[in-house]
Amino acid sequence: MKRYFRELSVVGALLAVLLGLAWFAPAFFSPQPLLSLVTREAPTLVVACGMACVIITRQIDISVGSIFSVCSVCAGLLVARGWPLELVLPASVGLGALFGALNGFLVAVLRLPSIVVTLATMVTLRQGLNLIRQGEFVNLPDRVQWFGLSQTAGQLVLVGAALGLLVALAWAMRHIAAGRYLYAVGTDAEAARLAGIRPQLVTLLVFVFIGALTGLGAMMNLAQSPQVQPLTGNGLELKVIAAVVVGGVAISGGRGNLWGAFAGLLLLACVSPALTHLHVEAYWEKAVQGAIILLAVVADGLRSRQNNR
Amino acid sequence: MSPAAQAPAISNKARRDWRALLTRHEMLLLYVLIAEWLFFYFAGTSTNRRGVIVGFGTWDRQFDILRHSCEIGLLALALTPVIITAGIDLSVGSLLGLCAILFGKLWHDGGLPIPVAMGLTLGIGALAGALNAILITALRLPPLIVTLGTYSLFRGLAEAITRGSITYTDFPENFLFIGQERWLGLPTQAWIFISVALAVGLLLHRTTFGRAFRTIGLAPEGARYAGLPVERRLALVYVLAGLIAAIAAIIYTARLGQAKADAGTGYELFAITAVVLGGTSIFGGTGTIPGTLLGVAAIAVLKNGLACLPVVMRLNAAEEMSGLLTGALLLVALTASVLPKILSNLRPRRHTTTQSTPPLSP
Amino acid sequence: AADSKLIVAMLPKSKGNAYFISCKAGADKAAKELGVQLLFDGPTDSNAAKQNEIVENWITLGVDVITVAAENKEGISTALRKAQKQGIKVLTYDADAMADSRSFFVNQATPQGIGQTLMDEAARLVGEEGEFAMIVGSLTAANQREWQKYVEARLKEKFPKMKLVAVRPCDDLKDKAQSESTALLSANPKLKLIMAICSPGVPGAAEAVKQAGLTGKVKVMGLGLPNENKRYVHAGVTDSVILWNTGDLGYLTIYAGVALAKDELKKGAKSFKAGSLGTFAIEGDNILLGKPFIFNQGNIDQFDF
Amino acid sequence: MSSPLLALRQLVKNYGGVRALRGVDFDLRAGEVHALLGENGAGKSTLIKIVTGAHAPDGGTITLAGQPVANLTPATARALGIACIYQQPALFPDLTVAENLAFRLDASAAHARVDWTARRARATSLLARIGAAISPETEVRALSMPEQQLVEIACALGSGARIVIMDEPTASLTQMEQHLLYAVVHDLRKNGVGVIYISHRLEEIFALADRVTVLRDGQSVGTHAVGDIDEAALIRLMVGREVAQIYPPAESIPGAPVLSLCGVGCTASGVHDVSFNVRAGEIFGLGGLVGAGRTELARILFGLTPADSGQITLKGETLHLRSPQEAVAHGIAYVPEDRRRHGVVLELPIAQNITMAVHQRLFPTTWLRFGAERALALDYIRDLAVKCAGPDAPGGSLSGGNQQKVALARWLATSPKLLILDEPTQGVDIGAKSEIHKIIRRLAQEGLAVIFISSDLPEVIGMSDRIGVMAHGTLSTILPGGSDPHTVMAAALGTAA
Ligand SMILES: Nc1ncnc2c1ncn2[C@@H]1O[C@H](COP(=O)(O)OP(=O)(O)OP(=O)(O)O)[C@@H](O)[C@H]1O
Ligand SMILES: Nc1ncnc2c1ncn2[C@@H]1O[C@H](COP(=O)(O)OP(=O)(O)OP(=O)(O)O)[C@@H](O)[C@H]1O
Ligand SMILES: [Mg+2]
Ligand SMILES: [Mg+2]
Repeated sequence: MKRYFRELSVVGALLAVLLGLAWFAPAFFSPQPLLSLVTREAPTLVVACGMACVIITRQIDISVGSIFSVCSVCAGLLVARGWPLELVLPASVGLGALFGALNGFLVAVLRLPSIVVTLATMVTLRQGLNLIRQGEFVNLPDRVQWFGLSQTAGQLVLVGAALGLLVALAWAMRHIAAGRYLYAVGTDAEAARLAGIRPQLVTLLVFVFIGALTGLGAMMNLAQSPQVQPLTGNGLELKVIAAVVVGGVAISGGRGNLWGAFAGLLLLACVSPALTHLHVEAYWEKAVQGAIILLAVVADGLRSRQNNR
Repeated sequence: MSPAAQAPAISNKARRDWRALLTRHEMLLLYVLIAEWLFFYFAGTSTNRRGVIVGFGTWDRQFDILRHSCEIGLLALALTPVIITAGIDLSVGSLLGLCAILFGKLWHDGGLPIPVAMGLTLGIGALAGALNAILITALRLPPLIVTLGTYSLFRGLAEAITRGSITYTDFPENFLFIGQERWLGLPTQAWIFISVALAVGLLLHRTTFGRAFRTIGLAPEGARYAGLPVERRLALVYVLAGLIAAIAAIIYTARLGQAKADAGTGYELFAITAVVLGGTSIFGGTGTIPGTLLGVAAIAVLKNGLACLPVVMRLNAAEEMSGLLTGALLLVALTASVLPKILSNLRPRRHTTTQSTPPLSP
Repeated sequence: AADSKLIVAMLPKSKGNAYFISCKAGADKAAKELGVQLLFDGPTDSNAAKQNEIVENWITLGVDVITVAAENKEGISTALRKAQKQGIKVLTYDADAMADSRSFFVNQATPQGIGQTLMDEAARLVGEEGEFAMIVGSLTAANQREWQKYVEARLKEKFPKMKLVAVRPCDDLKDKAQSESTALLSANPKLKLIMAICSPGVPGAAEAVKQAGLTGKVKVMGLGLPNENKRYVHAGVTDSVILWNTGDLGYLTIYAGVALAKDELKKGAKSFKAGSLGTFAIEGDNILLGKPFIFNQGNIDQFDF
Repeated sequence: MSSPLLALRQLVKNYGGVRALRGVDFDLRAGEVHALLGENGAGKSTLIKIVTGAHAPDGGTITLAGQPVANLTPATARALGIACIYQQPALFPDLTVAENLAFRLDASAAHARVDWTARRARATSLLARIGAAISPETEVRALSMPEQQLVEIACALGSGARIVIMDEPTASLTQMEQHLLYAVVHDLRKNGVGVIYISHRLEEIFALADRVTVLRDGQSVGTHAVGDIDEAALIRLMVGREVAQIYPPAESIPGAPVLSLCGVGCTASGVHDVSFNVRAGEIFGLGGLVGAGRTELARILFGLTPADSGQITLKGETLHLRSPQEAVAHGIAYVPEDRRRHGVVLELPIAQNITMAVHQRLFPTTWLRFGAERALALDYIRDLAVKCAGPDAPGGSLSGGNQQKVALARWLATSPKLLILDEPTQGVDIGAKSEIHKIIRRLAQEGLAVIFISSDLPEVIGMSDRIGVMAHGTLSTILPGGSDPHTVMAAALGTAA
């Protein structure tokens, strides 16, 4: 239990918020709007899973927002051009993986700092997309939304897919050797090498992985509305990094898990609708988000100080 | 060993230094800057319909570039010591916004005279920096996460205080002078920028403080063992960053004649880019103020120069092109910085200990 | 004197904004008809600082006419005065700067007019009573704050039975507009209408209403572009999309600018003829475009931008 | 026995300029414990790292059971049945004991399923087998140093390897844990495993090993059956010289006490009840086994881990040291044992390394005075005969011994009242070593009080005026300089001689 203190405290905070909402604004829990809200977070969750892996490996990727946008637009254009979804999905995932591989190459092989590398790719991709699209929406054919299923079915499929992925990944991170490699490399790359792991390969692959997940997330976003806005991924990187960190994944690598990241994401995602339901003015939102992030890290800092005593 | 015996070795060294100097990162960046400048001078200058020389190659344009680079330049100056200590501060752009509206509020709602409001704003900037500093040094939290939190918090406070909507305007002429006029031939704010650059440069390169920053960046434990006041120096760096962000906020307000909660949005990324482009290692320990200034200049010239190129104008894409090229330039600079090491690593016999590729057969 | 074409520069508040994209379409048409070169550049997000930088760049580029949709009245005016001093003609459109920093303002509708039209249309849709909410682009976008102000003023003055229950920002992101609207819908069960005053907000709100199964029960309206909203208008989710004929705004602005540069338009003129659009009245130094335009099921298919 | 389990021929390894191994031959047979002996820096750990694939050799051959192997990596070494307990535990502090064991023991494919129940069960049984009371579920960071070493030992036991290497496994173990280890070694030998055993403790070697190979300066100087050789002969082989001759003698009588400790302790670092005093002009040696707490005591005196009990008095003034700055302000200087991490900032020029602790005095206005700095640096470079290209050369360009001189110069520049030297000659070649000895003696002669920490028994005996021997976190006894090594060793082991 003590080992999961951090995750449990986030879950506790989340429960407190939900309880507060249940008391003051029970309407929050009406099934349909809630399902819609949760569905909107499904792509974010997928990307957050990737980010958790990257941060556990002691790297960071701030280009996910841009990759998300680029994949969304490209996938949207392919769909609009009449490609079947069965082809667009792998195309989008592949494109994301390709960008991830670029980041991974620069970080793992050239040993450049990931924060600067992904900053550069973030700016380059974002501005490149702006240049080409000039903000214009991509209109999609009707068959795309909810993959042609009914709305509720589509939403359930998306949420189910995201949760399924979460469960599978969380399981794999714990029960498949490769998942444990991430922790080993993130804790101490040299010790990992001595234990027969190849840290560079792991680093490269984890970037490819987050890229692929971002491409997948873009597809899950695409299926939710009949239009794609090229700005769609703006700010996604900060959102997922904050969620992952609030969820107890240590920025110094090697610690944390996907469940914590999941709880962190839900907590941060709750803020905005909670403020709406509590009829708090919108201009408090960013300050509250910032305060939550700070509280989470301060609590962590205080606790680890105590432990070190 | 006698001094005479050492002399030849040292002068030999000096000669090698001279060659090293020419291939230093800063020099390479200077070549890039000159090349950029010449390119835009020739490709971005023309004579217009009325026979007036227009475009990049005019003094006006050069001064505008200077004027527009001051705020991001200041933030880059603030970030250089931070990054040299192997830290990071993502909150400077948001702090610029918060300071701008607090300055406006103090002057407009508080009815304080401009100089007093300025003084208080600087104090607020330093205080906000101190918040980062306390969290980072006293609680030993990673700077990236702390300042990610304050990045949101400061911007959020700015929005909350103005409820998003209030814009402070109608600043008096003599205040706007700072941001919009020239003084002694240069845009007024350029003098402030130069002073801050000088001050930070001296602090970093000519005082024991700068020494401490570098040492902390290279070896935080080593610095502690050398009896350096690591926590205090780290705190200073973040407080200083807050202070400089406040100066940037005042200049920003004076340049635009308005203070609004969105001031400085996204500036931190430009500033970090400029610092890293200027040769400061994100891992800490190395970096210079001249490098940072060159980094800022390279980005500013690129951005403004592109806007003068006919082909870019026809595409209406100055901003996107400059973002694109800045990102690419950063990648190229980074790759170039490690290329010699990579190449020497490719040589068959290696003496490094930390390589993790499979060893070659004996 | 390599290129003897007149150069007219046009500065939108935000380049990616669909509103200004359509504006540019009209401007392009006018530029072609008049044989002038059009420069169209602006910040990708509404950003006063960047607007200044662009104007100053144009000054050193020596363009002939600068037309500006001012994000910030004060800030931009210094730069515009500087332009005038260099002999560049300055016009404002969409949002005015200080009167002394430009020759004319092409007034598509005052913010007051927009606010009133929005509010009146909203009131009409819900029968002048009930709760409604607003989606704005960002909390700090100046023009939207102004529209919002006049919406609220009109509300207070004319429609006592209506109530504005919430204003939520969407960061100019359609997806965020959708989440915000979803939350608004469940938080305010009595909500009758969502008014979005940024262009990505309208389809975002519509999608939320559609997903909530409240099509027809909760009305959606706002400022937006025909192409982004067509499917929702046809599906009966979105009731009306309000826009000046922004194409016309761009067209008129360029015509006025060129006339100004050629000294065909002078202070004190009472009317102005702009190509195929015909003649427009001038009130003081305001060239009046006319009333905002309301798109609905009946007419939206006639427009493609 | 046909071919040996492991045969190393003419192994060469250089680290930059340091020649760690210069052509070493070594054999290991099945079912034997082969001890590897040598001074600090003789190249023992390096040899091991080559056998485990952690480092690639620069020359030589490795033969495993008659099969030559090339391109050894940690993974292939493990697959070939080589397991190792590293000198510095190579554990993952954020992971649990069970998982750490698994990382070291399983060479599973990346896609293999992790069986936590089995892992826990195996960890429990392995830990039980060596008799360690550690839960497999605890995170390694929560373990003490000795406990971590026990986990390493469990790794070796569980590996099922043909070759088990132990690099100073007892360094931080207490008596009881040592016996656990001995049992493990006997167990392995019985099962036909070849064990390479590295230790500085001779009595351990006599108790455990079948054969012993001595390394000196990166070369093998002889392999002997343990029955054929005695302690004195081994020491001669290791050191290659007569112990007593090389230490500069004391020529003056120590003066008044400079530092007095009375019952000093610190719970966090396990040091307790330390009392002694050091006089002006005296070299007070601190001997003991690795892990006895000497460094921890030094850290207390330097304010890095503040004491929570007892009294520290310096020149009559009672000190409450809470940070290195305070210690420096009071005239205490500390040359740390980890030179590369704490002693010298490798990337900075020598001059800056030397002036780092005297900023306040050298630059009273905080403005740097490059001329003065250079002059000061040159003074010390000359005074201590640092071999370098000049004061602007980076610290990392120096050899170990010269780095140590720079670290020393930094503290001499502060004109301290008390100088604490922690392993000042570790990894330093013989020549530089005796130069450093002379410098230290000269400093003492000039009236400085010196605390001299060394794990090198002959050195600490030869250099010190008095020797404080530490064991298990406290001072067990104080012996006069030049005492019999056996007496000192006995005190260090905490047993009566
Ligand atoms: N990673 C490294 N980089 C540079 N030099 C090194 C490195 N590791 C060891 N050395 C040097 O190689 C030499 C041999 O070191 P090694 O660690 O093998 O000695 P050792 O016999 O194990 O000593 P000890 O008894 O102190 O453990 C020493 O001079 C040491 O300073
Ligand atoms: N009782 C203890 N509890 C926890 N850790 C301890 C304890 N005793 C020693 N250690 C740890 O063991 C390590 C070795 O101790 P220390 O460095 O003080 O020994 P030393 O005598 O100086 O030996 P060395 O020759 O390695 O310098 C240190 O990292 C210390 O933190
Ligand atoms: Mg060793
Ligand atoms: Mg020690």
